[in-house]
Amino acid sequence: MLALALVLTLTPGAGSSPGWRPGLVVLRTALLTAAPFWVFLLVLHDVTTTVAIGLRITTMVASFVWLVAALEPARLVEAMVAAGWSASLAYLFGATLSAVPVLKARAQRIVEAQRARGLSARGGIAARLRALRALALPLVLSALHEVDERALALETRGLVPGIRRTPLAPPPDTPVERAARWALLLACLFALFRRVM
Amino acid sequence: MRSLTLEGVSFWYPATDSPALRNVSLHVARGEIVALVGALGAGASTLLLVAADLAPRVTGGRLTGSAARHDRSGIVLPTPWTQASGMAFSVWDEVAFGPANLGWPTHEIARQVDRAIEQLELAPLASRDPVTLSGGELQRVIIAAILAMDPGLVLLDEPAAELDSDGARTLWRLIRRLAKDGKAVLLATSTLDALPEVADRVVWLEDGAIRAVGPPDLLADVAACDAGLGTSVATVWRTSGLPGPYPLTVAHALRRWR
Amino acid sequence: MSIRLLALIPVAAAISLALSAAVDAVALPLFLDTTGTILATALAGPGVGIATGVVTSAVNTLRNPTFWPFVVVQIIVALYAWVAARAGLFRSFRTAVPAGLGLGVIASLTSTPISYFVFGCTTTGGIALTTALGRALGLPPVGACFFGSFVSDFGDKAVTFALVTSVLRALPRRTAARFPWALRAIGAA
Amino acid sequence: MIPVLRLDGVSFSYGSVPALADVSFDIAPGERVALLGRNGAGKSTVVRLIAGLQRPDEGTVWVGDWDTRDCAPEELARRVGSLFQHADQQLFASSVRDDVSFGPRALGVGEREVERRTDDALEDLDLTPHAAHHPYDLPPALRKLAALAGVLALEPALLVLDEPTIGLDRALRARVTRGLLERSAAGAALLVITHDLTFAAETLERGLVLDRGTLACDEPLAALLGDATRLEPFGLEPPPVAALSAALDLPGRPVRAAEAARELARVARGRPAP
Repeated sequence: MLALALVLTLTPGAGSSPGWRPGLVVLRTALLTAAPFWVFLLVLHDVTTTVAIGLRITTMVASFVWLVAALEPARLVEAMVAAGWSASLAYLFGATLSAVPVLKARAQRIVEAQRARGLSARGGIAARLRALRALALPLVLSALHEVDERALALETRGLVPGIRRTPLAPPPDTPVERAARWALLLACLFALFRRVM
Repeated sequence: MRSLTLEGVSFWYPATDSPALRNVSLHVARGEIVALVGALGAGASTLLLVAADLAPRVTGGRLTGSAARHDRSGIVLPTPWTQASGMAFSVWDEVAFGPANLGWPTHEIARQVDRAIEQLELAPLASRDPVTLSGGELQRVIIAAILAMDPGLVLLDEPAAELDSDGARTLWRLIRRLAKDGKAVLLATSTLDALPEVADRVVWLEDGAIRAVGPPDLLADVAACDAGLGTSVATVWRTSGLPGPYPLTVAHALRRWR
Repeated sequence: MSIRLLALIPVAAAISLALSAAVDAVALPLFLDTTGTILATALAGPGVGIATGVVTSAVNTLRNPTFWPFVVVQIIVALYAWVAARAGLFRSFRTAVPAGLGLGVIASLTSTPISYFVFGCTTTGGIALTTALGRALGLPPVGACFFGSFVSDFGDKAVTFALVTSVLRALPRRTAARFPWALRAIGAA
Repeated sequence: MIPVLRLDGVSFSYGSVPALADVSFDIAPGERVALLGRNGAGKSTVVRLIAGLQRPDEGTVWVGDWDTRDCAPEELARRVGSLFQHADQQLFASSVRDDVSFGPRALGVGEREVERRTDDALEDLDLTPHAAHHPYDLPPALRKLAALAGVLALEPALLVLDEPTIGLDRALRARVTRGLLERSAAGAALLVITHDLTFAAETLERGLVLDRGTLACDEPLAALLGDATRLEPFGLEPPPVAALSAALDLPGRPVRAAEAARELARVARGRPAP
C-alpha cells in the first residue's frame, strides 16, 4: 500500500478520473475478485478472523482494481518521465507490459508449430515435461537471442542512460491533485506509525 | 559534402578470428543513394552497423582503420519487431519515441512525426497499438520512426523484406525523395531488380571486402551475373549467350532488341 | 547499467509471464513465474535478477492485485539463484534439480507469512485448496498454510531450475558471451 | 486419383470478421501451387485450416481421406508439413541436425528412418555443412532454411509453406526451389504462399489468387504472371522475367529465367545482328 501511495505521489496525474459509471464497474470487479477469498477464509478460519482479513483483502483488491481501471500504461510511462523519473526506469515498466503479449503470441505460435511437427502434449508426466521443454526452450532462446537486437534498437532510437527525454502529452497535474496525493501519503505513514507503535 | 567516410576499416566481432570487414574504404555524400550487395555473410549488415556507430561500440569487437560520420545517423534493422520501442501504445507514440529521446520541444516532435507518418502513408494506422500490426505494417512504422529523428545519414538493412510489392514500390520512391532532400542513404538489399531505378552507386561486397564499386550498370556486369548479383534481365541475357554489354532492365532490353 | 542489460530485464520478465500462461498447453500444475528472474540472475547477476523479479511482480499486479506482496518472494528467488549460480549448480541437472527443490522450501517459507498474515492463506485457488487439505489432515493454521504453499512451490521450483539449466546448456556460446555471468554459470569460464 | 487436399465450400471467420467465404479447390499429388493475394486476403487462414489449427465454420477440408475436423494437428503432421511465418522461432535444439530430426522422431518412425529423413532434408537444402552448428549461431536466413528442413523431414504428402523465402537472397531462394522441385518430383504436393513472384515462377505451376476471402483466380501460373492487367487489381506486378518475355514478345511468354534465356537465344539467332 505504502509503495503504491509513493508511486501515485511521485507520478502526477497518471490516473484519469474513472467517472461514476466506470466506478460501479470497478466496484463490481473488485467484489467479484475478492469473493473467493471470503469463501476460502470461511473454510479456513473462524468468523471474526474472516471478517478482519476479508475486509483487508477487499480494500486492497478494490484499490488496485481502481488503479488498474484508471491507469493507462502509456499515460503512466509519460507521467513518470514528466515527473523526472529516469527514462530507463519508465522503459523497464513499459517494455515489459508490451513484451508480454508479444511473447504470449509467440508461445502460442510455437505450440502450434511443434504440434504441426508431430509433438503431442498428451501422455504421462515425463511426456508432458518433454513437451514443455519443446515449447519453453524455443520461446526463451529466441527471446534471449533478440536481446542484442533490442539493445541495438534502443541505442539507435536514442534511449541511452542519462538522456533528458521530452514527455509526450504528459497528463495535466493540478496543485489540488498534488496536495491530495501528499495528504494521502501522510495519512498512510500516520496509519503505519500507529500500527507499529 | 560527405556524410560518411570509412578509411581502411576492418572489423572483428567478439570471440571471432576472421574479420567480418576487411580494409573497407567508402564514402557516401549527402543526396546520394549507395546500395550494398553481396552474398549472404559478405558483410553488408556489419558495414551498416559500423556506419551507425553501433559496431564496435554496442556489439563489442574490434575495429581498425577510421570511420568518420559527419551527420547524425539512423539505422533500420532487418527485424522490425525487435526495433519497436516497447514504450508506445499507439503508432504515433511509437514514431515519436526517438524524437522524444532526443529531447526536442513538443511542437518539433509533432512536426517531424506527422511528416514521417505522411511519408510512409501510415495515417490510417496512427492510433493502432503497434502490437496488433502485421510484419509489413510494423516495418513501415519503424522506418517512419527512424526518419522522424531527422537523420542526415539514413542506413537501411533489407528495408523491403517484410513488404508486399505495393509497399516496396512506395519505399523505393520514398528513398529517392530522401536523397533529393539532401540525405545520404546507404542500404543493403537482396532485391537487386529494384536497384537500377533507386541507387546512384552500387558497392559489391565479397567476404568482407569491397570487390567493385560503380553505377548500377555493375549489376549487368559479367562477373556480377556469374556471382548471382546480376539483375534478372541481365542474368537472362547472359544465360542466353547473347553478346554484352547486357541490358540492366526490361526498358534497356527493349531498346537493345529494337 | 549497460544498454544490453537494460534490454534483458523486460525480456526476462515477459518470459516469466508468457511461460506461466503457456504452461496450460501441456496441462501441468506449474507457475514458472520465476523463470525469468532466475535466468536473468544466472546471466547477469543479482542486481539484474532482482530488477527482473520486481518488474515481473509489478506487471503481474496489474492483472491480479493480490500478487504485489509476493514481490518479496521474487527478490529471495533472485538472491538464492545468485548463490546457486556462483556455486555452479546450473551446470548439470543433478545439481540443479535438488537446488530447485531447496528453493521450493525457501520460497514457501517466505510466502507463508505473507500469505498467512495478509490473506489468511487464501492466495490463489490452488494453494487455498491444498491448505484446506492440510487443515483436513489436522495441521494447525500456519502449518496448513505452509503445507499449501509447499506442495505447489516444491515441484514448480524444481522444474523451473531444470528449465533454466536446459536454457543455459542450449544457449549458443556467442550469445552467452554477451552476458557478464553466463559463461561462469555454465562452467565455461 | 484422390486429391491430397480438397477444400469443399470452406468458410471461416474470426468472431464476426469473415476471413474466407465458400472457397473450393483440389490439389493432386505432385502438383505445385502458388497461393497469392494481398496481406489480409485470407491466405494464412488457409494454412491454419489445413494444419488443423482451425476448424472451418462451413464446408470441409479434406487431407487425403481425412476430414481435418476429426484430426488433431499432431495427427495431421503425418500427411501435412506446415511452415508457418517466423518458423525460425520454433528452433530449440543445440544443433541443426537435432532440430531437423525432432519432427520425424515425434512421429515415431524408428531411429534409422529418422536418420535417413534428416540426412535427406539437410542434403536437399545444402545444409549438411551446417548440420552440427547451433541454429542460433547461423545467420537468420540459414536459420529459416533449417526450419524448412525440419518440415521436409516429415516427408509429408503435402507441403504447405507460408512465405518460405522472406529474408533469403537469390542463392538461397534457388536452393529452396531446387529442394522443393525434388520433393515434388518424388510425389509431394506443394501449396506455397508467397509475395515473391520470381520465386513462384521458378518453382510453381498453378496459381490461386485470394481476394478478400474468395478465390478470384485458379489457372496456370505462367499465364497469370505474364499479364500485368490481370495482376494489377491484386496489388501484384509481373516479375522481371515475365515482364521481359512480354516486352520482347518471346514465343510462349516464358516466366522462368532458363526458359526465357533459351527462347531469347533462339529468336536472336533468327534475326539479323542489331
